[in-house]
Parts: sequence; structure tokens; C-alpha cells
Amino acid sequence: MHVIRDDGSLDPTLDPGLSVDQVVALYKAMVRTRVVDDRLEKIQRQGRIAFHVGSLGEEAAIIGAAAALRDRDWIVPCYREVGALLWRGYPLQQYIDHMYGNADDPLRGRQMPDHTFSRAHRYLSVSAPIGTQIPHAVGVAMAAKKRGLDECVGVFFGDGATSSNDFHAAMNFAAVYEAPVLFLCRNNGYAISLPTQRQTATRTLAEKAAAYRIPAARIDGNDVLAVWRAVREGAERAANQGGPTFIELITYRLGGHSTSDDPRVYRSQEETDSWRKLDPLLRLRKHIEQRTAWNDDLDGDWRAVCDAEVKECVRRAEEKPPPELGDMFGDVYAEQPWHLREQQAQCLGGPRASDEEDES
Amino acid sequence: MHVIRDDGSLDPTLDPGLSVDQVVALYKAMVRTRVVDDRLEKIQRQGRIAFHVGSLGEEAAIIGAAAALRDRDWIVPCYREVGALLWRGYPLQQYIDHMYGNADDPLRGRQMPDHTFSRAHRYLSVSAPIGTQIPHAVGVAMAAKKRGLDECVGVFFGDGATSSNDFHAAMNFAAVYEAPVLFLCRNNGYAISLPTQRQTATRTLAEKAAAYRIPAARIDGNDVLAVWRAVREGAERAANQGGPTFIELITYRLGGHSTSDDPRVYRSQEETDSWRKLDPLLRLRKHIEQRTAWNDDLDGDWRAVCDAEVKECVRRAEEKPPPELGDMFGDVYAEQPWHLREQQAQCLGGPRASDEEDES
Amino acid sequence: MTRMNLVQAINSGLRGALQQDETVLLMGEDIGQLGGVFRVTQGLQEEFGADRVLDTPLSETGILGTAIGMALHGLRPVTEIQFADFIYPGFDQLVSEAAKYRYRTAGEFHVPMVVRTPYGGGIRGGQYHSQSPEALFIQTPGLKVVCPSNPYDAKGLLLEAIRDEDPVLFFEPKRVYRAVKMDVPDAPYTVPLGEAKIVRPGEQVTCVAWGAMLYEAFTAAEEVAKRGVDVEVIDLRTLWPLDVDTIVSSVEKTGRIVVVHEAPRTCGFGGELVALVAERAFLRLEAPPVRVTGWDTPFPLTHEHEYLPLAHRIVPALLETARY
Amino acid sequence: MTRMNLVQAINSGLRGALQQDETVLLMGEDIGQLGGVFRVTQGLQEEFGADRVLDTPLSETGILGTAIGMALHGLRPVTEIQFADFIYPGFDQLVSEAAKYRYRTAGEFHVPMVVRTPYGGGIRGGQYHSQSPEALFIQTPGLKVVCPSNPYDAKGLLLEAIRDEDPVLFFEPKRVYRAVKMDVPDAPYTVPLGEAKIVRPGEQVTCVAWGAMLYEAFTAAEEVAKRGVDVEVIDLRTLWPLDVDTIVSSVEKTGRIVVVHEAPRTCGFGGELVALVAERAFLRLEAPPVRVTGWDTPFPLTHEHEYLPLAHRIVPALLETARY
Ligand SMILES: Cc1ncc(C[n+]2csc(CCOP(=O)(O)OP(=O)(O)O)c2C)c(N)n1
Ligand SMILES: Cc1ncc(C[n+]2csc(CCOP(=O)(O)OP(=O)(O)O)c2C)c(N)n1
Ligand SMILES: [Mg+2]
Ligand SMILES: [Mg+2]
Repeated sequence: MHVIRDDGSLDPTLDPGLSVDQVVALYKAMVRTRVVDDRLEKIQRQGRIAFHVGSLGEEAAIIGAAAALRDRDWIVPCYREVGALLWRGYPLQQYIDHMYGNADDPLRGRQMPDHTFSRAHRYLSVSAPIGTQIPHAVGVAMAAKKRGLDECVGVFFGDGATSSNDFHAAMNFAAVYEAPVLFLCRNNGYAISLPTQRQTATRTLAEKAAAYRIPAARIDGNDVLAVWRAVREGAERAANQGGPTFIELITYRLGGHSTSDDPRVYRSQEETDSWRKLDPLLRLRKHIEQRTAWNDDLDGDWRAVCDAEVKECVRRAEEKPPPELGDMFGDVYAEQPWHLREQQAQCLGGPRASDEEDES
Repeated sequence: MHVIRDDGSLDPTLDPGLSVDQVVALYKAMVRTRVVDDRLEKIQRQGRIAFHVGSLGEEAAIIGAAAALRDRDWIVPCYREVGALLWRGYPLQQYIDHMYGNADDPLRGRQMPDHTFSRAHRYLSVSAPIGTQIPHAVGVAMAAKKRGLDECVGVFFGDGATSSNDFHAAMNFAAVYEAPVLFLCRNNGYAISLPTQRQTATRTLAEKAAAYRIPAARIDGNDVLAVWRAVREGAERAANQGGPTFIELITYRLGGHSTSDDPRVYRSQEETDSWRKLDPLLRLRKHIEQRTAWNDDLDGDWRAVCDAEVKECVRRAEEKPPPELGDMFGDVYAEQPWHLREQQAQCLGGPRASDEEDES
Repeated sequence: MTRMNLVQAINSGLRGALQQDETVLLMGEDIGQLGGVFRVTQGLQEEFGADRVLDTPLSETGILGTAIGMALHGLRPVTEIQFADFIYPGFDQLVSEAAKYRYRTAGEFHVPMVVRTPYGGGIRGGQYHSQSPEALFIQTPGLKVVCPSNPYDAKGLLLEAIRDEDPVLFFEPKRVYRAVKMDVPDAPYTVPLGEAKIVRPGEQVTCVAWGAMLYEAFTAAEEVAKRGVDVEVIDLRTLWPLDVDTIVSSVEKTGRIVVVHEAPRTCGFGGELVALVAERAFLRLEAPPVRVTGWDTPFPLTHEHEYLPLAHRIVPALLETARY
Repeated sequence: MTRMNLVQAINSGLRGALQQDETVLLMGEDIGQLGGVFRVTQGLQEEFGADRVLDTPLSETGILGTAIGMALHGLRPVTEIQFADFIYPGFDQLVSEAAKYRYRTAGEFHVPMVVRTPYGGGIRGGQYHSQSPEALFIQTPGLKVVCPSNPYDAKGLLLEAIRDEDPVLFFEPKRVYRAVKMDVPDAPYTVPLGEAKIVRPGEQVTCVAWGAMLYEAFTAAEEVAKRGVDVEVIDLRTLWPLDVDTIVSSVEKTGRIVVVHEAPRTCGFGGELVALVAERAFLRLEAPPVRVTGWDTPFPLTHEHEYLPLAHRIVPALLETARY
């Protein structure tokens, strides 16, 4: 079921009524995310950053959902949703600095690339263990409800995460406490190499919501307006004390799991090619071309703008020094205890690994 | 839906066709379990054993399920199913010795009361953490299947356990690997003090099976023939490569959670009274009274026999010494490593807590 | 001032926190209507409502995971894990998330939560109702670990833990729950984290203990005093961050240390304490450091009093160490 | 004999086990068609079938929990946890079940299973792809813990672990996976558990290490040798049950010990080793025992080479200890 039909027109019965500006903004954000992804993948291959985990092919699911949430709603990310953070206005330079773990990295080089967060953008922190963020989202939603705040929470996770302990606990708690939370399950077909059909015996992931009595929707995650519509509906249910909603966003990971992965080992070129035709950027572009004067030139210009922007950010990021060595010892606790003070002094006063390398 | 109707007759469309001897055997086993429970509760109150967790009111669910499994099938218990173990012929004396943690306790006093097991009776070991046994059952079933053995596995757990990590993982693995396993969920209304309605937002527990694409049945767990029928059906499905089945056995914990609990704090007398009328022993007795010459005298005699048996076991158990002190150091590994050898020697050669008490 | 046992003092602390700070809430299995299996939260749901004293489904992952979320959004959840032995299903949320959230967000987010849990043996609880897993959490940077031994400290440390901006594991010695009574102020007060207490000054041997074993160490010290050995007994109170100075100063004076804990010896906190002392007071040590601990087996039932490092095992350790 | 790196040697060991013993099977995330994220199981599903090399759903609870069940019913599952950092969701099954099953059934049931997992830093893995949680398992009675440093030992220890009747944690130093090559027999062979190896005899300081840090200890020893300090380097290989005699004998000779490990210092295995030595070789110790370890912070990224106890930090520790 599509909101944007194959010919680019909207199904009038489903049209969520976004303005031209709004749909163009969505498209531009999706393209920008894609361009950033491409660039990061390249520089990773050149060994300039350690790692990248991208969202190639999943931009509609991510940005459509982010756009449908209100500014005051929280986003609780998995690790593939930096597009949602950028949509909310997070500075690209800051993201790229983080990718380099340099002195301006908000994480102070303490974590792998793509582990973003921002309180200002109501975006919790990316964590590598699969599923752990899902109960956090429920807790944030419970807190918002207890505090009488009109906020809801959208939590992203993948098909693989539905097998995690945390998914099960979070879904159950959300339903029992009627938490205003949206479970945004990006079913991108794979958990690294494991296809969704072998992750679970169910035919869909949406079926799983029945085990908790949570209403569920199954949506074409490559149709940004279908995503927008479903998420907005869920957000409204949450706002009206209707409790949680589970939304399965059917999409496909067009790239590798991360820059460390080679998907050719476990899936066929034909399969990937067939999904390439369903690229969410293509579907949305067809629509905006119908609705406005978007064309190849404009498209190329925008891509060039985005690429120039990210290249500039990369250039700057590479000029920045690494974080202070002492930064390694901060923020373990609110106040640094004696043992970390001692260890920091010992480390700062001692020899460096780099000295060693110099010697040899 | 009952197999044994309120008047004691059988619904001919559901009658599983058990002989008179078979139903009387079921009844006698259920009564025996009840009598043992009663006696253990009494001696616990007198401080003669540390603890007991009984099955008052749940005998049909437990013994009906055990009886429907074949001898070669495995039972993986929670902690309330000693009735199933006794049904399989486990010596009562051994059970009572275990309750006393004496020298003949098969566990050598290493664990709380009611933590039974028996390889001979294909009954895995009771463990206190809720839910952990459920994936074990799936693993046993997977192993049986891999080894080409015609065995299935029945795993018991409570309503509370459906919230555990292990339940979720086990259900998913069972479905994905089509393991010959029966999930026997005793919904006895409570997880200690938490009523099932607040354990989950679903109306039934059987609904949860849909999340894994496991066929489910919802059964009156106080109707021993309904239990027998459903479990036998599931066992046949498993034997015919039909994979797992989830069976919700609706019953009620007539007693406290354990001898440490006082249920009056969290539930009403009326509620308990109304369930007392649904006591599974009453329903089955009505049936066997119709079918055979069972009467008050026979009933009283059988109870007396059971009580005499358990009293005699208790008497003997109390005469036995505690296990050897050195037993504390065995079976940590297949072979005792140096550090445990040392610690054992140190313990055996050192002073005793009892010496201390003598002194003071 | 009211004469309270440990259960009452903790209950009083929780009540005070709930009264003082509306962001405080309690979560756990059976803590509401039942008041907890040890009755520590008795009456609190009635007083503060099911909205602030939550009976949760049976999931430690759910309790700890949602509590982290609440802590991230302005609340101060005080969770109860029914027995320390049952913390493991939620272990990942504690060590991967609560402990690391501040670090990986450079302080932008943090997790002010408390995990209360009864620990330890001596109540005929066998393998799964007796464990002392404190070392697992001490090894995890980002967590604090507290273990009071008496009602006064328990209330004060608990209130301080609730005010603390970091996740605190609060281990309650269940063997002491009803065994010790003392005068406790009715109003809220705090006892600072990170300060050990010398409960018996002495000159010849330093004996470090906490929780339920503090009493055994004390009893043993009194016992050996009769035989002319003067032991300094230290109640750690906060296990981590440790009050290392109090221990090291004591050992610098006595030259001897005996550490007592219920957990198995190997890789228990005792090893760390011995190592710290060996590193910091090496030249002052006059006898080998000694650990009197649970044995390296699962926790047994029948012989639990031979498993636990009770006074009968501490006494010879103190005597041998003093006479070395 | 083939020249193999660590990945190839483990792969060869797994292949040998699958060939020799039909009760052996492998389970884990992405270990089948992909051959594991580090390619350790490459080709094994193709060779032995999806029935013996199982790609599992994303659940460590499920992997470890069902593996226990299989082990209880006659199989010898060899599980892979993709990174040691992800063992925590399955922690409960290991410490509450695998570790205690034999004890609580007095040997009637037991759990012969292996948990393979890459551990450690140095591959730019940050907080969640670098941890060294061995101490958590060493503290759990009933588990064995192995950590090879080189291809030959890895294959032999793995085959021994698979034959072992108890659950074995098998930590693979991922930093070494492709960094070291040596001749390894193609046929199966075993290296016994519980035996450390003196990889560099020396007279003045004992240096204990394992896994990836063994190389750093060795490099540091060679470095200080140039400055006239003669270090004995011990590769533990099995962490628990420990080969305590080799360590204590060495310290009785040298009077000095430096322990090196990647895990945070506090409550790491180093504390236990220092305590054991302080207890057992007290009168022979001529210098304070020293731990060179990861710092007590979560594992960082950019400065991971300053976090790890690499040779540059071991060298001064050896020199100071020798000159104390
Ligand atoms: C607890 C845990 N186990 C294993 C991993 C390793 N791992 C990282 S991503 C991943 C697959 C996740 O798949 P999915 O949830 O579908 O998300 P996707 O990457 O497809 O967006 C795995 C197994 C992990 N990060 N955490
Ligand atoms: C992981 C874990 N958490 C908490 C407990 C404490 N506990 C023991 S029994 C129980 C309730 C179990 O309820 P249910 O699964 O319905 O089984 P029932 O006792 O009703 O048969 C709880 C919470 C435990 N044993 N394990
Ligand atoms: Mg996926
Ligand atoms: Mg129940």
C-alpha cells in the first residue's frame, strides 16, 4: 500500500497533505544523508576514518519518521539514523568531527564513529549492543507521562533487534504502563548476514506486537509519505493517551551492514538490484518532479552542494588535533574519584605509545 | 471448554479415551501430591525444613501434562512440578531427603528444598531464576532432533516467566529451528503478588505465541483430561515434525507463593474461595465417582495411605545425618582443581561454626 | 529518633526520599501491595500511590532498562532487584548502559539511579538466594557500590545514593535485616559515599569487612582481644569508590591485614583490597595479607555456616596474622 | 604443518572437532554463510551443513541457553559470541546455569560447552568492541577460562576445551587474529588446560600476561634486557583454574612480579594474581607487586593505545620493579 504511487502521484485517500516545501525538504534531507554516507564510505575505504555504518536505501524510513515526530518528541536511535539527527538540525561539522574522534568530537574520541547523541535535539545516545535502547525509550516515555509533558518517543531498531531481550521487556513494559512510545522497526531484510526470514518464523514483524497487545502497522518504509503518515498517526495516539504503537517499516539495506562488511558473501546481486529499483529517493523524486519543477539540474546542484558541504567538513575535521589525552579520564562519574585522578596523572606523566613507535 | 463437565460426565466430542484405571491413577497421583504438599507445609511451619513451594490447586495442570507425555519425553521443570516427578516414579523418600538436605539428599545439601532433578526420570534440574529453564528445553529438543531420537520436551513455567528474557529467546529459537518442544505455561493467576492482568497487557497468555508463529492452545488447567488431551496433541505434533506448541494452562495458585508468602496481603478471600470451588481434585473426583465405585471411604483411605507414607519418609529423613562437610567442595568441576582441594582441606581441618556456637 | 532495624531504616529512607523529591520513584517486583518479599517497601505504595511505587512485570531487563530511560529524562528511579542473585538478567543494562552513558555522551546525559538489592547468605537461601556479586560491579567503571552494615548508615547512605548523579548499586545485607536495631533519626539525613568507618580501633591487625560480615569481624576482634590481640576493624560502607586512605593508614600502623567477605575468594573484592595494600604499603607489611571469604563453590545450603566466613574462621586468621 | 595465523588455526581446530566428533556443533550469529565477522568459521557451514554450523537469531540468551540444553542432552556445542562485549545479554545463562548445573545436580547433569569470543582492544573498536571481561567469569565457580596467545596454543587449547566436560570460556585476542603466523599441525592435537608457559626465562622480574598483551610483555622484556634487566615472561594460556605453581615458583626465584592485562585494573584478574602471590610468596617478595592494566574507564577510541598496557607502559614498570 503506497501513498506515493508508482507513477509519482499521491493516493488521495492516503495523502497526508504535506506542502510542496515539506516534501522537497524531505527529499533534500534524504539526498543529503545519502551524499554524506557515500563520502564517509569513501574516506573510510581510504583509511581516514575507522568505521562507518550508513543508511543507504533506508532514508525514507529514517527521515520520514523523524519528520513526522514533533520537535519536542524524543528520538532514541539505533546506529543507522544519523539522518534523523541531521534532519533536526544537528551541525554536520559536529558529526564529521565525531567521525574523526578529534578534539571537537562531542564524545572526545571515546567511542567508535556513528555513536552520536544530542540533548539539544532530543536525541539519545547510540550504543552498540543491539536492543538496549528500546527499554530506555519506554522509560523516557514513562517519565514524560509521569511528568505530565506532552511528549512522545520514537525508538529505532532493526529486524534483528526483535530477537533481543530488551525488545521483549520494552514492549511489555510499554503496554503495561501505556507509555507514549513508537516502536520504529526498520526491517531492512538483514541482521548483518541473517535474513529476516531466519531471524524469526513469523511472516511479518508487525505480528509480534500482538504478544503485548500493542497496535501495529506494516508500512512500505521506502515510501516516505507512508512512513510519515503512520508515524504521525502513532504519535497522535500516544499524545491522546492511547499508549504505544509498533510500526514495521519494510525497507532494504542497499549497502553493507557497515564498512566492515561485504554483503556479496551472503546475498545475490539480483536481490540487491531488484531493491535498487525501489530506492526511496527515486519514488519521492518522481513525486516532487510531478509536483514542482524539480529536475536533473536541480538534483545535481543539490547533490553538489551537499557534497561540497561534507567535503569541507571533512577537510576541517582532518585539520583538528585529537582530543586531549586527559579527556580519556573524564565523565566516568560526575566527580573524578581518587583512583582516576591517580591514573590520569600516571598516564599524563608517563611515556606515550607514540614515543614507543618513534623508537622502533 | 471442558472435557470433564460440571456434572462429572465427559464431553464425548473431547473425551481422550482414558481407561478407568488411568483416570483413577491420575486422581490418586493428584491427591498424593496434595497430601505431600500439606505435610511439607506443616513441617515447614514447625521449622523442621527451610522452605517449600507447593502446587495446591495446580495438580491437574502438572500431573495431566506429565501423564500425557511419553516416558521417553523430557520434562523440564520450573519449581512447582514435583508432582510430575513423583508421577514418573521418583522415590518419595528421596524427595523428602532432599527437602531436609540430609546425607541422602541427591543434591548433598547444596540447594534449597524443592530443587529436584533426575536423569533416570528424564527430568532436568529445578533452578530458582525465573525462565532460565525454557531455552534449555529448546536445546534438549534440538539435540533430540539432531540425534534422530523420537523424543519431545515439555517445559513448565508460570505466567510471570512469560516476561523473562529466556521465554522470548526460547520461543523464537523453538520456532526457527522447529524444535519438538511443548511450552507448558501454568497461568496460576499470580507471580508472587502480581496478578497476570498486570504482568502483561494481553488478555491471554496464549496470544503471545503468535509473535513466534507457534500454535497455541488455551486450556482449563483444572480439568485434568483437557490438559491431557492438549498436551498429547502437542506431543504428537512434535513427534510428527510439526515443531513446538504453546499451551496455556489456566489454573489458580490456591496456596501462598511458597511457605515464605502470605497471600492475604494482596488478594481477597472471596477470590480464593471462588477458585476453591474449581479445585481440580473435585472435578476429577466427580468424574471417577461416576465411572467407578470411588467414594468417601476409598478417598479417605487413599489420603491416609499417602499421609502415612510421607510421614514415614519424614521420620526417616529426620534420622539421617547432614551430608559430609566435604561434599560442599565436590562437583564444581568434573575434576577438583588445586584451589578447591586446598580450600576443602582448609575447611575440614579448621574450626566449625558449631564449635563457635558451643563456645558462646 | 526511633529504634529501627535495617528494614525499617531503609523504609524510612525511601519514605523520606519520596516525600522530599517528587522525581523519586520506586520500581520492582512485588514492592507495591506486598511491600517487597522482605517488606522493605511496606506501606509505601499505599502512601504514595501506584504511580510512584511501581509493581513491575517479572523482568530485570525491563526494570533496569526503563529505569535508565527515566533517569535520562529527569527522574530518580530507585529500583529493587528482589535478590542480588537475580540481577544477572538485567546485567547488560547495568554494565553496558547505566555505567557507560555519561562517558559516551561526555556528560551530556547521565543516569542517576539506585539499584537496591538484598545480598548474602545465612538465611538458608541456597545457591540462588545468597550470592554476593559486588565484585562484578566494582569491576565496571561508572558504577558506584555501597553496602551498609547497620540501620543508621543504611538510611543515610541510601539517601545520599539517591541524590548521587551516578548509578549506585546498593547492597543490603539481608542477614542483618531484622537482626540489628539502633536509634535512627526520623527525618532524612545523609551519610557521604566513599567514607569507611573504623568501628573498632586497634593496633595490631587491620580487619576490613562490610555488610553482614562486619559483625563477624567485630565478634572475632573481640574474641581475639581476650587473647591479647588488638584488631582494628574497618567497615567499608562504600565499596567503590573506595576509601583507600583509611585502609592504607591502618595497615601502615598495624602492618597486617585480614579481609573478610562472603563472595567466593577468587576475583572477589578481597583480591583487589589485598593488591592495593600490597602496592601501597609494601614496606609496612609484616605478615602476608589474608582473605577470609566464601569458598570457590556455588553457595551451598546445609553447610552454609561453614561456607560463610563467620567469626570461627576469622579468629584463627587474626591470630595467625598477628603472630606471624 | 601449515603456516597459520590465529584465525586459521582456530578454524582448523573447529574443522577437526567437527570431523572427529559428530556431537560437536557450532552456533552463533553470522557464523555460517558469512563465516563470522572475523571469518573464523569460514567454509565450515559449507563443509558440514547448516545443521552443524547454525546461524542463530540475534540473541545471546538464546544461543547460550539452547546450547546448555544441547550440552545436557549429549551434544558438545561450541558457541560464538560475536564480541566479548556482547556476552552480557546471555550472562545469566552462563553464571546462573552453565556454571552451577553440575554442582546443583551433584554431577548427574553437566554442561560440556565452549563459548568462543573475540576480546580486547587495539582494533579501533571503542567501548563495545574492545572489552576484556575475563575476571567476571573467573569469579564464577564452575566456569573455566582460557585465553591463547598464539595459533599453536589456540588450536590445541580449543580442542581440549571442546573435550572438556565443563563449560569453558575461550577468549580469542582479536588484535592477534591476523598478526601472528606460525607452523601448526594440520591434524587435531590438544594442549592441556591449566598449564602456563614460560615464554622467556629470566631471573630478575616475573611478568605475567596472556592473549594479546603477551607480545607486549615480551617486547618490553626484550627492551629492558638491553638495559640489563632479565625478565621471566609467563603466558598463562589458561586463566582459571590457574597454574599457580608456575607463577609462585617464578616469583620465589625473582622476588618481583608485574602483571599485565587489558581489562580495567580494579577487580581485574591482576588483583587476584597479586593477592595470590602476596599470600604465597610473601617472604620472597622484594618489591611491591605491580599491575600494568587498562585504566578504570570504559574503553576509549582515539587514545586506545594509551589506554592499553602496551610495551611503553610495561617497560618502566619492569625497570622500576627490578630496581626497587
Ligand atoms: C547484543 C549484541 N549482539 C551482537 C551484536 C553484533 N551486531 C551488530 S549489528 C548486528 C545486526 C543487527 O541487525 P538489525 O537489528 O536488523 O539492524 P540493522 O543493522 O539491520 O539496521 C549484530 C548481530 C551487537 N551489536 N549486540
Ligand atoms: C530472574 C528472577 N527474578 C525474580 C525472581 C523472584 N521470584 C521467584 S518466583 C517469582 C514469581 C514467578 O511467577 P510465575 O512465573 O507466575 O510462577 P509461579 O510461582 O506462579 O508458579 C519471582 C518474581 C526469580 N526467582 N528470578
Ligand atoms: Mg536489519
Ligand atoms: Mg504464576
